[in-house]
Amino acid sequence: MKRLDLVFSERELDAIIKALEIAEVPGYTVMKHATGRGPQTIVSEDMEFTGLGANAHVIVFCEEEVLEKIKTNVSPTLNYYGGVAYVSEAIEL
Amino acid sequence: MKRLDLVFSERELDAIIKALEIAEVPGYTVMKHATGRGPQTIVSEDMEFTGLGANAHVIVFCEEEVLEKIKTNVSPTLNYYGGVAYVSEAIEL
Amino acid sequence: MKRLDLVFSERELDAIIKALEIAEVPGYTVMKHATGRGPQTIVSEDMEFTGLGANAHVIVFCEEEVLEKIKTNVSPTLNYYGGVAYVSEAIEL
Amino acid sequence: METNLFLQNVLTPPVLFFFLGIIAVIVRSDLEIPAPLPKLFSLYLLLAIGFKGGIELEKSGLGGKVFPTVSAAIIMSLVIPLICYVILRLKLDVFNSAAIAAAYGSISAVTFITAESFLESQNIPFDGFMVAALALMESPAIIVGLLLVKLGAPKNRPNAKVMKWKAILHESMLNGSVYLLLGSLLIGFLTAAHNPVGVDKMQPFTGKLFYGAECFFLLDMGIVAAQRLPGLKKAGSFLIAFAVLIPLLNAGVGIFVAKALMLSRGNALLFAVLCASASYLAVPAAMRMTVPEAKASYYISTTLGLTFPFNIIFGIPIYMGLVNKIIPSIT
Amino acid sequence: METNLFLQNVLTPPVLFFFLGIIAVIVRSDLEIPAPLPKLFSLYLLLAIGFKGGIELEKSGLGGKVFPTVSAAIIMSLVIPLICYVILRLKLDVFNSAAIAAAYGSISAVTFITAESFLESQNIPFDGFMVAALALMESPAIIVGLLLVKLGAPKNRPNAKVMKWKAILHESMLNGSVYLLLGSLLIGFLTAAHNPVGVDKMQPFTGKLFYGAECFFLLDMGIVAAQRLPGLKKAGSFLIAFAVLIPLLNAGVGIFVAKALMLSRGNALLFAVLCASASYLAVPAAMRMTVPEAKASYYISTTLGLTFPFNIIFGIPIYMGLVNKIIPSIT
Amino acid sequence: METNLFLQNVLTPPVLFFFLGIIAVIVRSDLEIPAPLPKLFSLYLLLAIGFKGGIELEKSGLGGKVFPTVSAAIIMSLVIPLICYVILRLKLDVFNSAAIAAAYGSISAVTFITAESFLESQNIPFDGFMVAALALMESPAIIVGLLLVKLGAPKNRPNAKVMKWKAILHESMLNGSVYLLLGSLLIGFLTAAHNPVGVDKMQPFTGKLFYGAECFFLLDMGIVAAQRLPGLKKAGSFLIAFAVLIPLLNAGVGIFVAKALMLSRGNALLFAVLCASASYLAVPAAMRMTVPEAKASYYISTTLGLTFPFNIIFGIPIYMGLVNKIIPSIT
Ligand SMILES: Nc1ncnc2c1ncn2[C@@H]1O[C@H](COP(=O)(O)O)[C@@H](O)[C@H]1O
Ligand SMILES: Nc1ncnc2c1ncn2[C@@H]1O[C@H](COP(=O)(O)O)[C@@H](O)[C@H]1O
Ligand SMILES: Nc1ncnc2c1ncn2[C@@H]1O[C@H](COP(=O)(O)O)[C@@H](O)[C@H]1O
Ligand code: NA
Ligand code: NA
Ligand code: NA
Repeated sequence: MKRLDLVFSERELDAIIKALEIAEVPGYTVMKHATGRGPQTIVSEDMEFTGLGANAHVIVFCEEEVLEKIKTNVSPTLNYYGGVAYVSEAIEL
Repeated sequence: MKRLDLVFSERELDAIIKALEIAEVPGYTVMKHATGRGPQTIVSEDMEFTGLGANAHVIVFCEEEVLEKIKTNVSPTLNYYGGVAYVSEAIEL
Repeated sequence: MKRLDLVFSERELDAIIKALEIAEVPGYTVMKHATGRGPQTIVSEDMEFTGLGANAHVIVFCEEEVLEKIKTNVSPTLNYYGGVAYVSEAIEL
Repeated sequence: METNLFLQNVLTPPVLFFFLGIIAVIVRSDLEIPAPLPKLFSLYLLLAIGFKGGIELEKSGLGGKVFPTVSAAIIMSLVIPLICYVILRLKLDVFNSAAIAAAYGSISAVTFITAESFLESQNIPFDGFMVAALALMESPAIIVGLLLVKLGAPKNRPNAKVMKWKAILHESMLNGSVYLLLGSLLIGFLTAAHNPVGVDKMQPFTGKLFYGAECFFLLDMGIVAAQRLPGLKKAGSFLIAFAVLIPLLNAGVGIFVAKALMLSRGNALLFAVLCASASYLAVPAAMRMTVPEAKASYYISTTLGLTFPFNIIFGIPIYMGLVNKIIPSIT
Repeated sequence: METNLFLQNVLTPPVLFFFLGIIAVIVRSDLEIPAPLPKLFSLYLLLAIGFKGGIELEKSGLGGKVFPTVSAAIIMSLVIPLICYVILRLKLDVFNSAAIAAAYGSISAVTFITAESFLESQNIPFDGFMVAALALMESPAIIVGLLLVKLGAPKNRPNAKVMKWKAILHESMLNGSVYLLLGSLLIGFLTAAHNPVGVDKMQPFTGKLFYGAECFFLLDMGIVAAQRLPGLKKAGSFLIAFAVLIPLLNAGVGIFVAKALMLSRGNALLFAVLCASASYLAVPAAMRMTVPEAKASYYISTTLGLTFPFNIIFGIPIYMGLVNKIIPSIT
Repeated sequence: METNLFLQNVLTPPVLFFFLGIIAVIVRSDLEIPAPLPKLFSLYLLLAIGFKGGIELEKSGLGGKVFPTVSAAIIMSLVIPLICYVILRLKLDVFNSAAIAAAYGSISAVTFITAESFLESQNIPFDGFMVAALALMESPAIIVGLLLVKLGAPKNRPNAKVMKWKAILHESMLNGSVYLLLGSLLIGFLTAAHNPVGVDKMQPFTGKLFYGAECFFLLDMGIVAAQRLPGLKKAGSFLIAFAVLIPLLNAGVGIFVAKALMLSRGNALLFAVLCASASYLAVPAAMRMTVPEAKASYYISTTLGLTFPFNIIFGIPIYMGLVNKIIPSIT
C-alpha cells in the first residue's frame, strides 16, 4: 500500500476530492485549517477569514496502481494553484 | 521505529486512547476535526454539530513490538465502528 | 526525499519555524490544535485556553542534506521544552 | 387563510435566513459557517430555551396541564417510533428501520424554537412547560428504537454488537444536548424560585439575543440541510415520501391528542411540532454507537435534509391551520 | 479643526481597540484571536449591516437619491480600477497591476462600518441605502480587474489559465461575503415591509450588540493588519506610496461626485470611504482563482496592511474635513 | 448566617452552571464546549471587565483609596508567593515550589467576576478600581516566582535553561490576558473621559451581555475543572490540602489588610478574593517557558482543579462571612 499526502489551498478542496473520486480511491482523510509555506506562497492563519483560505492536508491510503490515476487528475490543479503531493510506503496494521 | 496512523470517528477517541495506553505506547498525537470518506461512511464538517462527530487522526511513533499489542487492542473498535490504521517506517531525527 | 514530522507545543512554533527557515527548508506545513501525550507531558484540548497552549504538528518534505541542519537547529528547543521529531522516506507524486 | 399563514411564516427573519442558507448551496456560493461556530449557536439555543422554560415552569407551577401534557408527550415519543417502524419495515431492514423510527419519535429543538417564534409573531400565547415536554421526548424514543433492534435483529448478530443496557441508557439520558437542555431547565427553575435578580440579569443573554442568534443558526441549518440533499436522492423515493408524509401524520395525531388534553392553541401547535419533528442531535449519536449497521446517511438525510426544512417552511403553517380548524373554541 | 476631528475619531472605542491590536503585534504580546472567531465576527457584521440597511432602504423607499447614488457607486467601482491600473503598470506587470487595481475598486465593509460609527458619534445623519452601494461595489471591480488581465496578458499565457467567464461571474457575484450582505439586505427589506415585529425582535442582535462586536473585530483586525507589515516592506516603496496616496485621491474624487449628486454630508463621507477603501475579502478570493500569477502578498499587504489602517485612523477624519469644506451648504 | 450566604451564592445562575459543568464530567455526559469557544468567552470577559473597570476608574478618579488599594494588592502579590514557597518547599523541589507559589500570588479573573456578581446579587456596592488591582497582580507574582527559581535552583542547572530577564519581563507584562485586561482598562478610561456616547453604545455588549456570557463560561470552567481532578489525585494529599487551605489563609490576611485600608465591605471581599485566587492563564504560560522543570500538571491541577472551584463554591460566601464579621462598621 501507498500513503499519499497532499497539501494545497482549502479553496481547491472540492476539485481535488473530485479528482480523487474519479481515480477511485478507496477513501481519504481531510484536515483543514493547515497553514504553511511553499516555494510560492505563505499561508497564515488569518488568511482563513480573508477570502484566500488556509490550506487543506489530505491523506490517501491506496494501492500503487491508483497513484498514477491520481497524478493525472490532480496535477493540473496543483500546478495551476500550487500545492505539494508526496508518496510514502504504508502497510495496513 | 514505526509510525502508526489511525483515522476513526471522534466519538471513539477515548476508547482508542485507552487501548493505546494499555499497549503501553510511548506517546501519541491527536488531531480532531478531520473529515473524510472510507469504504463505509462519509464524514463531513457539519457532522460535528450533529451528534455524529467528525473524525480523529491519531499518530503513534513506537517500536515494532508495540504494534502487535496495539493491533489486538484497537481492532475490535475499528471493526465495529469503522476506521483505518496504517503503518510506515520512521526513524528519530 | 525525506518527510519530517515534528510535534511540540504551539508556544514554540515561532522558534521552530525560524529554525526551519535558517536550515533553508523548501517549505513546511503546520497543523495547530493537536493534543497528545509524550514521555513528559499530557496536552489536552482545554490547555489551549489556559496559557499552556496545545501542540503543533509540522510536516517538512525536504532533501536528506537539509535534515542535518534542521536537527542542529531544532534540537535545543525540543530538548528544552519537549516534543518529538521523526523522519520517513517520501517521493514526490 | 392557509396561504396567508404560509406567507406569515415565510416572511419572518428566521425562515428567510433559512432560505438564504439553502439558496447559498443551490447557487454554489462559498458562504460557509465553519466549525465549531454552529456548535456555539446550538449550545446557546439549548441553554437559552432550557433556562427560559425553567423560569416559566416555576411561574406556572407543576400543577394544571403540566403533568398530563408532559406525560402525553412522552407517550407520543414511545408510540411514534412503533408506527414508523412498521411502515419502514415495508422496505428497509431492521437496523435502518429502527434507527429512523427512533429519530422520528424524538424531536428537533430548532423546529420547536421556530414554532415558538411563529406563535410570538402571531401573538398566540403558549406555555413554558412545553420545553419540559421537549426535553423529555428525546430519551424514550432512543430506548424504543434500541428495543426494536433487540427484538428484530437476526440471532446471528456478531457478539461484539450485543448492546449493553447501561451504555444505552447512558447515551440516551446523558447525551450532551439532552443534558444541557434539562440542566438549564432546572437552573432556570431554581433561579426563578430563589434569585429573581438573576432572572433579570440573564434576560439580555437568554432573552433579547435569542431571536437574532436563532436567525444566524437557521442560516447555517439551511446550508447544512441543503448539503444533505444529494444523500437524500441515494436514499430513494420511499424514504423521501416517508420524510414528508410522516411529519404530517404525526402532527395530525398530535393535534387530536392536544385537543383531547384541551391544550390552548399555542400549546397544541408546539405539541404537533414535537410529534412531527425528528432528531438529528441525540438520536444519531445514540444510533451510531449502538446500531452501527444502520446507515447514518439514511437517518441524517431524511431528518435533516427533508423533514427539518419541510417542517420549518411548510409544516408549521399547515399545523397551525389544522389547529385553528380542530381546536378553534379553546382560543 | 482637523486635528480635532482626528482626535474625535481616534478616541472612540473601535479605533482604540484597533490600536490595541496593532500595538499587541508591535510589542510582541501573545494576544491572539484564534480562527474561526474572526470569521464569526466578520459574518455577524455583514449580516447585521445588511439587515439594518435593508430596513432603512424599505423606510426611505427606492426613489429619491437612492438610484443615482447607487449607480454612481457602481460607476466608481468600474472607473477606479482603470485609474489604478494605469498607475500600477508603471512598475508592475499586468497580473499584479490588475489584481491590485480590482482590490481598490472594491470596498472594505469594516472601514464603512467604522465610518458609520464615526458619523454617529458626531451626530451626523446618513442613509441606509448607502449599504446597498456598499454591497453593489464588490462585483463590478472584480470584473474590470479580470477584463484588464484578459486584454493585457501576454498571448502565450498557458492554456490552463484561460479564464472561464462563468466561473468569474460566479466568483464575483456569489462570493460568500457579497452573498451574505446582499441576502441580509433583502431580508431586512422584506422583514421591514411584512413583519415589523421581526424588526424589533432582531434589534438587540443586529442593533444593540453591533458596536461592541465591531470593537472586538477591530481588535483582531489591528492584529491582522500589523502582521501584514513585514510583507509590505518586501512589496517596496512604490506600493507603499500607492497604498496611502490612492485612497486620498479616490476619496477626493468621491467627494466631488457626492457634491455633484448633492448628497448629505453623512452620505458624502460614506461615499468617499467606499471609494477610498480596498477589498481584502471578495477580491482576493476571486483574484487567487483567476489570476494566480498575481502575488497574493502584494494585494493583501497593501489593502490590509496599509490602506485599511490608514483609512481607519487618518482617512476617515481627513475625508470628513474635506467633506465639511467642499459640501458645507448641504448640512 | 453563613449557610445562608452559601445558599445565596450557590443558587445564582453562574454557580449553578458551574455545577452543571462539573456534574457533566462526573456522570460522563458527552457535553463539551469545543476549542476555541472557551477562548472566545475568556477574551470577551477580559475585554468587558477591563472596559467597565476603566469607566469606573475615570468616574472615581485616581485619588482616594485607589492608590493605597492598588499598592496593597501589588504588595500582596509579592508577599503571597514567598509564604507559599516556604510552605511548598516542605515537600516539593525548588522548581515546582516556585511555579505553584507564583500561581497563588497571581489572580483568577473568573473568580473575581463571580465575586462581583455575588456582590451585585447581595446589593453590596464595590468600586471599579478593584479591576486595576486585578490587572496589576499578575506580573509581580510571576517575577517573584522566577526570582525564587534563580536563587534556589541548583548551580548545575543546564546552561540552556538560564533565564533571560528580558524574556521573563516580556512574558509577565505582555502575556495576552494581562495585555488585553490592561488595554481594555485604558480604553474604558479614555472613552469615559472623551466619548461618553461610546460608553453608552458599548453598554449592551460589555454590560448587559456580561452575566449570561459569564454563565456560559462557567459551564465550561466546570467541565475543565472537573477534568483536572484525576491529575489532582496524582499530585498527592499535600498539594490537595495546600490548594484548599492556602486560599483560606490568603483571604484571611487579605481581609485584615482590607480592614487596615478601611475598604468598604464590597471592596474588601474583592480584595480577599484576589488574594485567595490563583492564576491558570498568565502564570502557567510564563512558568512553562522559564521553568520547564516544574510539572505543569501540578500547578494546573491545583489552581484549576481545586482552588478555583473551591473559591467559586465555598470561598466567596466564606470570605463574605468573614468580611461581615471583621469589617461590619464600614458598611
Ligand atoms: N516542502 C514542503 N514541505 C511541507 N509542506 C509544503 C512544502 N512545500 C509546500 N508545502 C505546503 O504546500 C502549500 C502550498 O505550497 P505552494 O506550492 O508554495 O503554493 C504550502 O502553503 C505548504 O503548506
Ligand atoms: N483509504 C483511506 N485513506 C485515507 N483515509 C481513509 C481511507 N479509508 C478511510 N479513511 C478514513 O477513515 C474514516 C473511517 O472510514 P470507514 O472505515 O469508512 O468508517 C473515513 O472517514 C476517512 O477519514
Ligand atoms: N511516541 C509518540 N508518538 C506520537 N506523538 C508523540 C509521541 N511522543 C510525544 N508525542 C507528541 O509530542 C508532544 C510533546 O511530547 P513531550 O516530549 O512529552 O513533551 C506530545 O504532547 C505528543 O503530542
Ligand atoms: Na417527533
Ligand atoms: Na474602493
Ligand atoms: Na492570589
